[in-house]
Amino acid sequence: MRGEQVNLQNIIARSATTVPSPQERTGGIDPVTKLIDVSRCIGCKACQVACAEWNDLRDEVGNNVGEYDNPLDLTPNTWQVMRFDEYENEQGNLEWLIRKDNCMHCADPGCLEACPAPGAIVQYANGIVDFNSEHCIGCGYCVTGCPFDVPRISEVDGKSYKCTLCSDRVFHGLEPACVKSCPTGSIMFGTRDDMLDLAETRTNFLKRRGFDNAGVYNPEGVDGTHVIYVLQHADKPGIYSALPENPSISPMVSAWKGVTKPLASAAIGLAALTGFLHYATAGPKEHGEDDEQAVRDDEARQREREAREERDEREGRP
Amino acid sequence: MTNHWVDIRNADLIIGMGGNPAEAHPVGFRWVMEAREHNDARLVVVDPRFTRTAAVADYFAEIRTGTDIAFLGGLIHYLIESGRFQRDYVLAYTDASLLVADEFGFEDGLFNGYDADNGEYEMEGWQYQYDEDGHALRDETLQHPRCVFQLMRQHYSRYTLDVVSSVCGTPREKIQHVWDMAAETAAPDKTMTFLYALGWTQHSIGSQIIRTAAIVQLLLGNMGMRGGGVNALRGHSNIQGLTDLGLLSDQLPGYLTLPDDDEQDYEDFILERARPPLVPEEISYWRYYERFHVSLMKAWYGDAATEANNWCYDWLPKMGEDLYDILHTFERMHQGEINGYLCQGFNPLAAFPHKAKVTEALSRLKFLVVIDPLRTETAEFWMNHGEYHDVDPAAIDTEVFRLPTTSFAEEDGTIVNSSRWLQWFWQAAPPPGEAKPDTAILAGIFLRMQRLYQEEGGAFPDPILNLHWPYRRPEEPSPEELAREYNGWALEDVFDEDRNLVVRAGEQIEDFGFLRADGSTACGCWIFAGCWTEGGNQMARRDNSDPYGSGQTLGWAWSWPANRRILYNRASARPDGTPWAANKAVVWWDGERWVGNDVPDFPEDSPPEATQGPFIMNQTGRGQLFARDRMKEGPFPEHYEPFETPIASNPLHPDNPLAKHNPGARIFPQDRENLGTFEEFPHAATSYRLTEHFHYWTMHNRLNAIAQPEKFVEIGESLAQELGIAKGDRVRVSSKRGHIDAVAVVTKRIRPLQVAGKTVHQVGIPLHWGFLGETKKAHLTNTLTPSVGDANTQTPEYKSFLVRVDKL
Amino acid sequence: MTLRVSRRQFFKLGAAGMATSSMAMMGFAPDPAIASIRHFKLTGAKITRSNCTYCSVGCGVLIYARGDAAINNIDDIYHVEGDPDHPVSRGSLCPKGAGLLDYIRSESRLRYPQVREAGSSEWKRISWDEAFTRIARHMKDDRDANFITENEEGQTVNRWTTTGMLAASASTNETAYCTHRIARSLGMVVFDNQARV
Amino acid sequence: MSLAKTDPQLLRYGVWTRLLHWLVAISFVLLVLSGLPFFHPFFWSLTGLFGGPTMTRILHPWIGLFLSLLFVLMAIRFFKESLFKRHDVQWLKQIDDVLTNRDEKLPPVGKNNAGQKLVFWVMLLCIPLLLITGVLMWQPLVGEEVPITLRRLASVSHAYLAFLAIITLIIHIYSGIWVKGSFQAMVRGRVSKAWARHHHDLWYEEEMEKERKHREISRRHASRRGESP
Repeated sequence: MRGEQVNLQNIIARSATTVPSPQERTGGIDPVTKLIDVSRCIGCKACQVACAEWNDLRDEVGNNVGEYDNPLDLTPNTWQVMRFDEYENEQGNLEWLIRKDNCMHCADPGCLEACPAPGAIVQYANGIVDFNSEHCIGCGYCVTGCPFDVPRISEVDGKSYKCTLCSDRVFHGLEPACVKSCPTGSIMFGTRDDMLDLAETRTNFLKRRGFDNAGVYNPEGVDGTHVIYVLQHADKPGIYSALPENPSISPMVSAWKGVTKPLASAAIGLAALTGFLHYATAGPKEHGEDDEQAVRDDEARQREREAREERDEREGRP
Repeated sequence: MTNHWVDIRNADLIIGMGGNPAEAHPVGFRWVMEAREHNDARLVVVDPRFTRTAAVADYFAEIRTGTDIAFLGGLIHYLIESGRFQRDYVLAYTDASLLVADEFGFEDGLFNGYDADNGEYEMEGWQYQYDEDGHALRDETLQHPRCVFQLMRQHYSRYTLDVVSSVCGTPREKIQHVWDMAAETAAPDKTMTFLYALGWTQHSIGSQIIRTAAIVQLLLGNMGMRGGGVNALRGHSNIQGLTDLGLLSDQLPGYLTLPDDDEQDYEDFILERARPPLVPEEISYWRYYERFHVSLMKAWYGDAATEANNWCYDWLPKMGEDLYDILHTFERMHQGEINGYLCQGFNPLAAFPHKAKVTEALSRLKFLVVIDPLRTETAEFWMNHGEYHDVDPAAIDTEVFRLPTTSFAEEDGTIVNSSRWLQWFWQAAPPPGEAKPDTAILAGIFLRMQRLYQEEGGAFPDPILNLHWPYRRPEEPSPEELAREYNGWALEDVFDEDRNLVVRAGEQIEDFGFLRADGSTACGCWIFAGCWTEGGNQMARRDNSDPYGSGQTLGWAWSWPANRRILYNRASARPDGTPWAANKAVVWWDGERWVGNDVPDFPEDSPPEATQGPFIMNQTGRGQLFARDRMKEGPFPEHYEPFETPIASNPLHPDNPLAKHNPGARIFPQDRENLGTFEEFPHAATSYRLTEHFHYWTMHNRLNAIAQPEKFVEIGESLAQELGIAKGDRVRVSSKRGHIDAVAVVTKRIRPLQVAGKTVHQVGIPLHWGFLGETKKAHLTNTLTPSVGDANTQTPEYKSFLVRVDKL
Repeated sequence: MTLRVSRRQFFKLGAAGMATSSMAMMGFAPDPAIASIRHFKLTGAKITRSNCTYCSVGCGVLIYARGDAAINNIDDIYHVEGDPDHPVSRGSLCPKGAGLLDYIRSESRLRYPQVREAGSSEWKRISWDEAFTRIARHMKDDRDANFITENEEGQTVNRWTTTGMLAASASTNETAYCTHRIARSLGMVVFDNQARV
Repeated sequence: MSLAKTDPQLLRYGVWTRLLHWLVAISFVLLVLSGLPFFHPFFWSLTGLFGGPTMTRILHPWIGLFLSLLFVLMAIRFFKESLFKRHDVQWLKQIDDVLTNRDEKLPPVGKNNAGQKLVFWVMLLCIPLLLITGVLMWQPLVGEEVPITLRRLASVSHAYLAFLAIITLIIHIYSGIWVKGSFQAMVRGRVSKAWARHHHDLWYEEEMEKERKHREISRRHASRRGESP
């Protein structure tokens, strides 16, 4: 079966689409989730390389700026980066916190909400939020919509790119490339339920090893994400290269894309209609015969006065 | 590895020391993570830097580079004095109870018999006390002052917590904590494993560091156990295989060795190697040495090898030196004593110490042949690469041939991983352009030489003219043919002691037990015997089932020897044949024979009552706490300072300059002149690899170049502050031998150490990046490293040297 | 003239306007946006089981190539990933293994034999036959000139110490074994590999 | 009925004014048509008018830039006559009389009535802001460099401002259709005195006064030549 067909029946949300996508056939589909256990990450970047290899991405060869991070940030050709932090904990012990940063595949995706191009961003029944470059117009709204600053616009084709959670692999029964490559089992993949269970197990393990604040990062602000973290210090996500405390779609974006859209559009239509109805009831505004008359009278009076003055001059009257 | 990758998951304590497994072997490291998660194991890292391994470790202790013997010697001291060692194991399975010759002694950092003039030991006294049958005397109470145990106890009594702390620069409490964790594994149901790599081998005392670890493991009863062992993670994909096949100056396949000049007589040559047991009834498996040697000569010289000519004994070159190792070779090359050199998939200009010397040496060659899939710095050593490699081609008369060969993806064959697994792989595509497999290239050269000798004659042509060459396509021997050859086959019918026919003429042999010394068998590498039997290619087996849940997967590929996965596994059972602990059981005596979840490393039918020792390759049948005359710098490991040390003297022997550095190490005059002092080069430097790169290969790969694009050095925050260096600044790192420029990574992960009452800063220097490839051009790290090696292996001291750091 | 619009005319205008715009809507309407995942790139690939060539963990890898090894086709490797059957790696790979593709297809791969003549500053392409012949000649000349059959003490030593070799510890056992038997038959002792570096 | 007796003779908008107005008007309409699709998918198919979605995205900002430039000139031209006067306020108070055509009750009106002045001021407010917010979110030229919060602010304000401007536009256009003769005024430039007197009596008075003076002067010249019978 061709991917398109698989998809068409499994898209539960489409960007810039007012009517609901087919939802009925989601019964048998388990949402998927990628778990990233930061406590097991050695920052080897296997995931980063595997991602580029699978997705045929070759970024520029950059520079070293005095840290292990490279590439330094997400780009249209780098859909995930490892972010390294040297953190001294309360006991004064050094911890090397290494976080794999990529699209979180929000259950309530800000990019999708912001996108004006129908079908350029879709959310599959399994939870993957995918960019469909063919329909992307490169307006950059997805960037403003994303609470995690993930999408990147290409200077080459002006289109927006980000991690697809290897939707092509997942739809063919494989795990994402990054997950498969991970040497330490820091990245795991499976159904949402299984991953949430595993996350709990891993959290308990960390608590047994003295990380009392260990926990799962699965932010409610975006109805949870299909990429979740296990953090040693879930109480302060900020120390992991500024992982947002409690991310949600910016109120500004909601204000712009939420109710405003339909209401304003309606208002515009309404305005036109009102005008039409007003014309039909009150009728046009036009000057009448009286104005014409008045003007003629004015002119007549004027001519009279001028004639009189001429006469007076001729007769030399004072 | 004595054990194997998956077995690490059975460990209770993993010590990452002298290695950085997460960085260098991430996938093998998976089994450490599994041990932590499923076996509640702890991971301890002892390293100069807080490494990627440390990032996921349960405990980290910093240490000054090159002081591991002190750290582990102290552990030995602690285990013995606190009685926290596995006494039954030590008594039964080690040479602790054997008595040592009276001449043996140790004074002020030197063992007896040191000849200061030529820097060598006379090792005569380094022996046991023997009775008239040549058997060692024993004291089962371990109380005799001359027994190995007591001598060892005395030797390490100097390694107190304070001494160790001042030598290593590791805080006392951290040392004690690691020692305690290790001591816990003295329990029979607990095992600890050492994961090490070049961080132990690349020191002037490398071999002895590893010996120290082995002693610790014997004391704790962790050898031959599940989740135990001393595990060399090893470097290249087939470095294990090349070692097994003996591609080293003094070796022959299967750890057989070449004769030296004095071994003019074949019988003596064999007797010296076919070692008799030193303890009654022990197996001492090397006693069968001649079977392996003769079978090898039959494989190489076929019918030309006869009893009459001692199986072509004189066709083997004899060693005029201990080793013709690379340091020795490049010294001679530098002297102009070498005319030709072949580099097969090897990049000495980048990989050998003191690059300037290597460049000069190569420039004095008449011809250089580089066989490689990639461009290498070595092949272009004559080419001017600006500031990174500034030479004048016109002044270099070396004729350089560059021959393109296949990559792994374009050939069939096997490689041996560090678990000793021979794994067969298949060709996926043809090589690019005109590239040929190495076998075709070597055959191409050899067959032409052979023809020239046929036509013109020349110096000692016999071995060349008679080299057995039975391959279907002589110009390109196939991997299958070669593999069948090193497995071995019967030239004539082979019979056992009772005259039963066990192998028919022409059949592949099943294991080395069938080899004969009478010329009726041929075998290219006796330890590989069994890899390609009449049953076919065992190395291509892909049954990954693990019926015992022990992680042995006996049906996957083929492991030497005899498909055995854990060496010395007899030691996993008590002397009475029952496992030390159910959760650690590997093999056990079932009343008639040895059985278990691995191939027993022991005669299958030797009952416990026979009390044969588990270390069957040793003459004592026991683990050697006392190395006798096998180690150049002494039977017990002793700490000596690196040849470039940041402190003035060896804190253990401050008053004996002879005992400052390894007394057994060899160093050439010019190289000694090129050693720096801490006055001029104050910082201790260590070179290493990163996980994003593999040596000087992956800098040619776009994907890896992206992941780690530019050369950098790691500098601790306090040193950086001292030198006014900020993250991202360009710095110049200089040693007595040259300088490199790189970006500074300023980090909390390298802390200053208090060593012998002095603050020592360490500088980390990754070695990838050169002046070729996709990454940013850079100076080669080995511009800085000193040309001095380990006394036994001559492995260069890449891990400990002195540098100065300047901001650019 | 004056533009005068009566009520009726206005209705007409309105209607016309509506018509045009809605025509625009229908006429110019873009294709319905169909979401589609990327084509699954492994479809129809030739899969070969292999082992990573880098470190000594010996991870299993699967090499995906286009082409069926037909005589008229030169197969082209385009993807490498971990072999899930492998007991050690279980499908995972490190960043080096994950990037194997770019090693196989590296710009720096050598494609034909070359020689750099003494004092020259450039490579010259040569044939395999020329390469083999010249190298064999060099080696034989050096061996004949410097082979030591007896040392100073008159002991038989039969060694060749003026030409050396470094063997590749990333090459196969078969290559290594073949290399070893050749090197020793020549009497070479200056012979080493990465194991001691 | 016929208004033919008094033909247009008063010049209301000069040629440059008209040109400016229509250029601005056209670009404004194009902006609305190309902008609406990004505002609500309901208008998506309008992108077809501009050669597809991406082309629409590319064109929109350039048209906007074009409009802004012209609008500057236009604003200068209309500024003075758009200043509010007391009677304008009164006019606005009686907006219901305006809408129900009870013009006789309305206060006197100058050249522009309060409604027209409002349009001017609303546009003067909206267009510069639309320009700024538009530039802030301009992909790929500017976008990437602007901090994300600012871009979000820009996006939302751009939408609201556009809405305001569009509503104003609709009212403006409707008035043009509703008030007979004003459309012609912007097309031809001239209006009839009657129209002027009805919709802009103050302006009408001014114009008549000008005309009277003009004729008087010309007559004086004639008499000095002293023609006699």
